[in-house]
Amino acid sequence: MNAADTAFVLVCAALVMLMTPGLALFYGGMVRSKNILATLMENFILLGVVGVLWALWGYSLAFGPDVGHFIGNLDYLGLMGVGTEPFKTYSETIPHQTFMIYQAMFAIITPALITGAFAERMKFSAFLVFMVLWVTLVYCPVAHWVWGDGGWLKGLGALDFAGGTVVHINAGIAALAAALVVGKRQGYGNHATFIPHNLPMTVLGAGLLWFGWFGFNAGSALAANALASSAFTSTHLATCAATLAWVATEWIVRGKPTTLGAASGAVAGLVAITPAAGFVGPMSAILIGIGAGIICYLAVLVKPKLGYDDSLDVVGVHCIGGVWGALATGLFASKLVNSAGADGLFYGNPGQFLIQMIAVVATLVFSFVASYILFKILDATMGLRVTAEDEVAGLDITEHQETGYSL
Amino acid sequence: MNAADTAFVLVCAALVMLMTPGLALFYGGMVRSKNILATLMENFILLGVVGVLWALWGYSLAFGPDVGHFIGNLDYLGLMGVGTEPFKTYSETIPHQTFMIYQAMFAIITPALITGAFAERMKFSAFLVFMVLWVTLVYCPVAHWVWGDGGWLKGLGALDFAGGTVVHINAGIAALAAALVVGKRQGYGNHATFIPHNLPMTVLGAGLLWFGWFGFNAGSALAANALASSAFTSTHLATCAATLAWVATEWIVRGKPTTLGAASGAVAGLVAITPAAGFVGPMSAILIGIGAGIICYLAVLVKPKLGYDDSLDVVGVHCIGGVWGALATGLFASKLVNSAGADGLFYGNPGQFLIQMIAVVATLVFSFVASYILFKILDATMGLRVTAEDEVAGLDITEHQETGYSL
Amino acid sequence: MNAADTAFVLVCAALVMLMTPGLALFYGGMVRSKNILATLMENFILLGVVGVLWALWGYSLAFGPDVGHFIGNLDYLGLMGVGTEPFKTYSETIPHQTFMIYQAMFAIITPALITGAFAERMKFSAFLVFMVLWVTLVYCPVAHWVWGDGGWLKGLGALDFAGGTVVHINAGIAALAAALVVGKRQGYGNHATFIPHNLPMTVLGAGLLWFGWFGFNAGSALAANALASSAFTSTHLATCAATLAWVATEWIVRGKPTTLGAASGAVAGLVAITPAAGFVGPMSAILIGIGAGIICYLAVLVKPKLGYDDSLDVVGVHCIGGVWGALATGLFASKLVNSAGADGLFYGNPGQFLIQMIAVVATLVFSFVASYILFKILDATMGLRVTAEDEVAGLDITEHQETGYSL
Amino acid sequence: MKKIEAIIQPFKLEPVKEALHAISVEGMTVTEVKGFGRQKGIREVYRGMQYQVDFLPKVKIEIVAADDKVQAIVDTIVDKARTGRIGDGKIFVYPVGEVVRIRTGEKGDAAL
Amino acid sequence: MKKIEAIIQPFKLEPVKEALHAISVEGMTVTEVKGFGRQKGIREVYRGMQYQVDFLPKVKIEIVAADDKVQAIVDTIVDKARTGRIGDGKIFVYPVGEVVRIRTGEKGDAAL
Amino acid sequence: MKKIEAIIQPFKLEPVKEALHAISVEGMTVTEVKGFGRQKGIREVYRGMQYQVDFLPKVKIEIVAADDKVQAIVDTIVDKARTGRIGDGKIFVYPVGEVVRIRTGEKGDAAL
Ligand SMILES: Nc1ncnc2c1ncn2[C@@H]1O[C@H](COP(=O)(O)OP(=O)(O)O)[C@@H](O)[C@H]1O
Ligand SMILES: Nc1ncnc2c1ncn2[C@@H]1O[C@H](COP(=O)(O)OP(=O)(O)O)[C@@H](O)[C@H]1O
Ligand SMILES: Nc1ncnc2c1ncn2[C@@H]1O[C@H](COP(=O)(O)OP(=O)(O)O)[C@@H](O)[C@H]1O
Repeated sequence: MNAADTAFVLVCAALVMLMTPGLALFYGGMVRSKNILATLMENFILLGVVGVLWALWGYSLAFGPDVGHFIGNLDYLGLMGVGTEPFKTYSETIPHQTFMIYQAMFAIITPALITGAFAERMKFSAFLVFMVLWVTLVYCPVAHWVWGDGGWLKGLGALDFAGGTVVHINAGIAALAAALVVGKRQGYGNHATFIPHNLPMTVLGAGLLWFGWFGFNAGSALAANALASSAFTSTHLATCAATLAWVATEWIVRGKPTTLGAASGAVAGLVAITPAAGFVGPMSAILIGIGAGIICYLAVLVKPKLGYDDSLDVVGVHCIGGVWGALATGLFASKLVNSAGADGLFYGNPGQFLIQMIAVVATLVFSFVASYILFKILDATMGLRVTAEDEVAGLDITEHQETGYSL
Repeated sequence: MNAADTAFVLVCAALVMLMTPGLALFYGGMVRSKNILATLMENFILLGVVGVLWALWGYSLAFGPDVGHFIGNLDYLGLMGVGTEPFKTYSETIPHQTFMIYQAMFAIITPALITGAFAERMKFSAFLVFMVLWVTLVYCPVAHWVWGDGGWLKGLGALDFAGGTVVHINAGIAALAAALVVGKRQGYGNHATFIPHNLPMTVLGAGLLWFGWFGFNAGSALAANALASSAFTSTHLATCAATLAWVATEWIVRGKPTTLGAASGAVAGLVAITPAAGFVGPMSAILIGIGAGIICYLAVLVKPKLGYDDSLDVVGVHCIGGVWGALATGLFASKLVNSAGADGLFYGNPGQFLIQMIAVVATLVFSFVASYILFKILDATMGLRVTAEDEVAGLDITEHQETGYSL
Repeated sequence: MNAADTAFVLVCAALVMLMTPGLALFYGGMVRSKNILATLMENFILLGVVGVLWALWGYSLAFGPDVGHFIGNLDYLGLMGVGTEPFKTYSETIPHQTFMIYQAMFAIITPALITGAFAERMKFSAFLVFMVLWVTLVYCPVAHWVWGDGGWLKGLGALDFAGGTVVHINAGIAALAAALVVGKRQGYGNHATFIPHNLPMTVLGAGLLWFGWFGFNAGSALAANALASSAFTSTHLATCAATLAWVATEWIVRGKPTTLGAASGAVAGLVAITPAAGFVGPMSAILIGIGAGIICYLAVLVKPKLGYDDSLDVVGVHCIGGVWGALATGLFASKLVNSAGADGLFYGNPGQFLIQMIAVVATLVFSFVASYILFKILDATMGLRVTAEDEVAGLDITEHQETGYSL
Repeated sequence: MKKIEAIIQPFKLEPVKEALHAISVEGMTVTEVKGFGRQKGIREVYRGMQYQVDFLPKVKIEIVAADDKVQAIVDTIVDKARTGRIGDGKIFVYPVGEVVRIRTGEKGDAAL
Repeated sequence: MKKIEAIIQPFKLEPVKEALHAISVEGMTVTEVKGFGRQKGIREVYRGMQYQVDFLPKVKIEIVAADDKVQAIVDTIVDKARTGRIGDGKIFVYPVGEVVRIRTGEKGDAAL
Repeated sequence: MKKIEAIIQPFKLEPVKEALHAISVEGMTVTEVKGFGRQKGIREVYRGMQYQVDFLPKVKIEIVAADDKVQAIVDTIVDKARTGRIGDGKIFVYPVGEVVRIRTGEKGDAAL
């Protein structure tokens, strides 16, 4: 065991934990003020829900001994046997518990990402039930496929350093299912204005996300080594580049550079570099970031034409950004950066690009279908949406009996 | 000396420092907007006041060579002799200064907790005098009893990993003294509404507290080892569980799950696990968290019937939560988790529970009496409250000549 | 290479990154609400602009092999050769990339500091061009002089632990040039009120700055050792003392202690201790802090009489605070604290004070002249200010087509 | 000339505005207000403490119009702002003595 | 019908509302306003710069009532809103031409 | 007595207030409102979605004054609030029935 690695991963776990409140603010600033608390609540409560679920059964399903390359078994139910000795399969230098709690933070933020899709209209009770099911039935399997010892995508050689498929594509495509099943907000695309109520809050959220994301990506090295340093650098540079790219693109397309664009571009860059962070060099990271800024902006721009109401653009930013990142990993990955990784297409290995495509498609299909079915079942049984009247009055007062501001 | 441990404790010190601004926001969101700055100020200025005081004499009183098992002597006045060599009594692997500055952050946040009790009516000058006296005469002794080499509660074998008695019970019961002596806010319990002016601010504060608390609890291992990892895990799981428990309880009792409830539950869980963090396993942590969520919610619910106006529920959350945590440590502690600790009642050692009770009662009695006397003396001499007119106009303008918002 | 040092510096880099959003909030709270987004944007976008610029050429100019003691050469263009091996000249124990990315964060926050001087009236396009030029032509050279191997001020023996000259004097005096060339805001000094629109935001910003500054100062040890611990301690104590000193001074001078004063005092203390952090003992740090609080408050008080409109007091806090800190380093530095440093005047070495004066004057003159010329050229070519009408309407809507709040 | 003052539900502002625009009402002033009426208030709960909030958010629209347009305006508002549920609000009509357009100094109907 | 408009101290809103309710005033509209009057303003200080804030927060209550209730309403407000210190505010009474209840279309006193 | 109600540009509030003060207007009440008129609205863009914001921030000043002071007040406001550009706003004058000073109970002109 190594104290430095343990220190590093524990601090990184704290950083990743902070991303969930950061995301809450990022999203919260974009909704209307009558739904601010409901939006914050959906994120904050997931800390509680998924934290406990992870300790009880989630961790075991994701990282327990493999069952058919698809899922972990129940050996670690209730964290039985998850002690202070390293779990050698994943890291030789940090306590098993450190690995487990670090992973817990990933399991928390992933479903939180989805909440942006159905913001301002979802019933809180249905939301809770959905999330328990989704983490258990969708997140845990996909995490196992990609990261778990024996997982089929890992076996195939798919590269996903810190969660491009497991976290972003997974959540992003579930968000699409959500938007389709839950339906549009009242007045969407029809006179009503959905002007963000508090953009400084969104900027603060983006700042905290950026900060916490260093824990997300660099921490995924599971050690305080050159790889962590390289992942840290890639993360920062891609994010810088994506911020600029998004703002530049909208400046050209729409005539003005916006603050929300800068914050969104940063998040798009963070998303896209996530799978690649530990496999690519700094200049590749900048290119990935530029791609993310442009592609995600265009994806967001196109949304209204596609007709669904993904309130806070989870699909445009996380799904599309995640797909771009996962594929870009298959382009830019280099063994010179990480010998334990693989070369990508641009380094003479087109096979890796193919593998990345398989991982992307598998995640897209599985997560979309499973999420869609879950939403449909809940819609039919308990109902997903609040009443039209409650939606007009706002979820804060109707679902939580509170008011965000009394300034 | 060990670089990893030093890195870890320094970063943890920074995290604990952030808790005070976090607490300022947590509290600040709950007051009315005319008192927002005064509330933030009371917390922020304590960074300055206690930081300097700690360097001048506080550290020496708490951790200087023992005088009669009750207090430290003045050997470390002005940090004389507090250098780069480890202070072997407390840690063999980090510089003495690292230990000192880490402890400084605890001495800062503890009095800050009390400010919630007399929010919206306390005179700033009286507040400052009180705090200087309280940290010197109450905090330093209690810290010495429990953590200081030679302290009588330490000698007795009382377990307090990161400050259940020293920080939370101590501040929580002083808060009761404050509420009793300072008296109710105008209109309290009588038509007037005390609706929080900015709950998103409170949620942000809770997020920062949760984040910083990893430094508070895991850092208390004073090393980046398995114990830190285990304290980190317990902290997270107890907090998750408490968040859910508080929200679930209020959902049942009052019919709605609230965002303020989720934030409050998280803090209650953090409080309760504080003394136990390094002594209990993850499932025990979850149980402690559930207990905290339920018990603290009920404590808060009962407050109006007891007739005092503890504005922001410091008693309900910190005192009651701290007592529960300290006693629960006597129930759930296990030498399997920490061989340097002790077994609790559920692990066959009822004696530990008794010792915990003694520590709890000693802290409650000493801190309450001393705080009550301090408040009474100040009330009689300089007066504790602003005038009724100033209270109506709000402390921001009358005490600080500023306005929080001009949106 | 050393894992603990790597972990420490990476985490510190993340902390320093967070300072830029922190600064955005600190500044943002002080402007009028119609300019909140423009203010946040100017800071946030610098993460992107300077991050990319640093990787492409900035790092090489600052830390590449020396050219005439004035600037680095282009060996590291596009981070060529900046790999995982330590850059022994600067640190033997962390990867070169870690050093590079840590330094990137300094290059980002420095120009961000300047934005406070021309807040509420600067054209966004001119701002971007200015910043690219300024970082390249002013920041990189000065960083090289003071920190770069072969830099002439380093050769002279000037002490600047974490950036008193490079960061604060440099940005602070550029801010003066900005205020002079850009001119006053409409109505300044003439009936119009410039009441901060959201002081809680400023307090939050100050809290994040304080937190992140531990990374800035302690991280500058580039290792998790006793020096880092000592820099951490000095940083905290000076900041505590400065907070108190500013508040006390204004209480005496103006009759009320203000929250904005506490936040400003904290920043003044952080600024002043920056060059000294690794060279002075804790009691010296407290004295430096007290000096900072008093001097910077008086500097700010005097501003209206000098007739320029430095909107958010960058000159008073960063330039004056930086000068005080750099000189105070020449007074209080002691080899007992850091044997690799030097003794100051109070420790029998008046020569050091002289050297500090030279460093201060050189930075003041070079940065002022260069910044002034840059501003003048841009003013003559593309124009620095928005139109009078746009200034009245606010930059959020006119420059970015957005609104900060719809509460 | 008359002033028409309508207190309506906030979410009805947009349709009312559109409809008024359609009958060429070219100016109006809008204020966020809080209303107290037959509609029962909201109960809010903070840490178990219940507060009855009697004042509900409403929007006040003010339009000064020539006498002959008043009826059409009132009818339009009633038509567009009605949900049929308690809390729909009220319209008040007041006499106006004089109107001045600041930009031009024009008075009377010409100033509207 | 008359409109009674009272500018009062914000913290007097609650007692005034209760008292009006007691004399069965069943509707009113409240606006947050800023008042300038004999009461001197507030001085605020930011980094040593002083600003005189002349406008103080007040609350405006508007009640449209039948003529015979006006006196009672005015008296009640005066009674409950008075502190005796400068800044207590004013009550203005205006003529009203017409009232319509949006929900039902009722007019006149029946609409109140 | 009359009530003068002026809708003006927010940044004109300060000069108007000063000028009114100079002609010894000793009381007024100010409300933040949103105006819709000939002045075209603002376009805002969020993630590429454009929203037309038709309501622009304005300030409403209300002054109740004795009949003989009305003209001077109106002239002063027109003078100080004019920029000559669309959106300068309007002044409306209404009849007032009664005024009461809450602090003293005084009525009529004495209460102003
Ligand atoms: N007499 C009144 N004077 C002023 N405003 C009133 C009066 N009565 C009602 N209002 C306003 O109209 C709103 C709607 O009135 P309410 O009684 O709730 O519904 P409805 O008019 O549909 O019966 C109230 O919230 C209040 O703002
Ligand atoms: N002539 C007026 N027209 C409109 N509002 C007024 C007038 N005079 C006073 N007010 C309002 O009444 C409030 C109280 O007036 P003030 O002169 O301060 O106290 P008092 O009425 O007790 O003498 C002011 O803040 C303002 O809002
Ligand atoms: N008929 C009206 N009734 C009420 N308010 C009006 C009316 N016409 C204009 N206003 C108010 O006056 C403001 C300025 O009017 P606008 O037509 O934009 O400019 P101008 O009066 O200079 O032609 C509007 O924003 C609105 O608040």
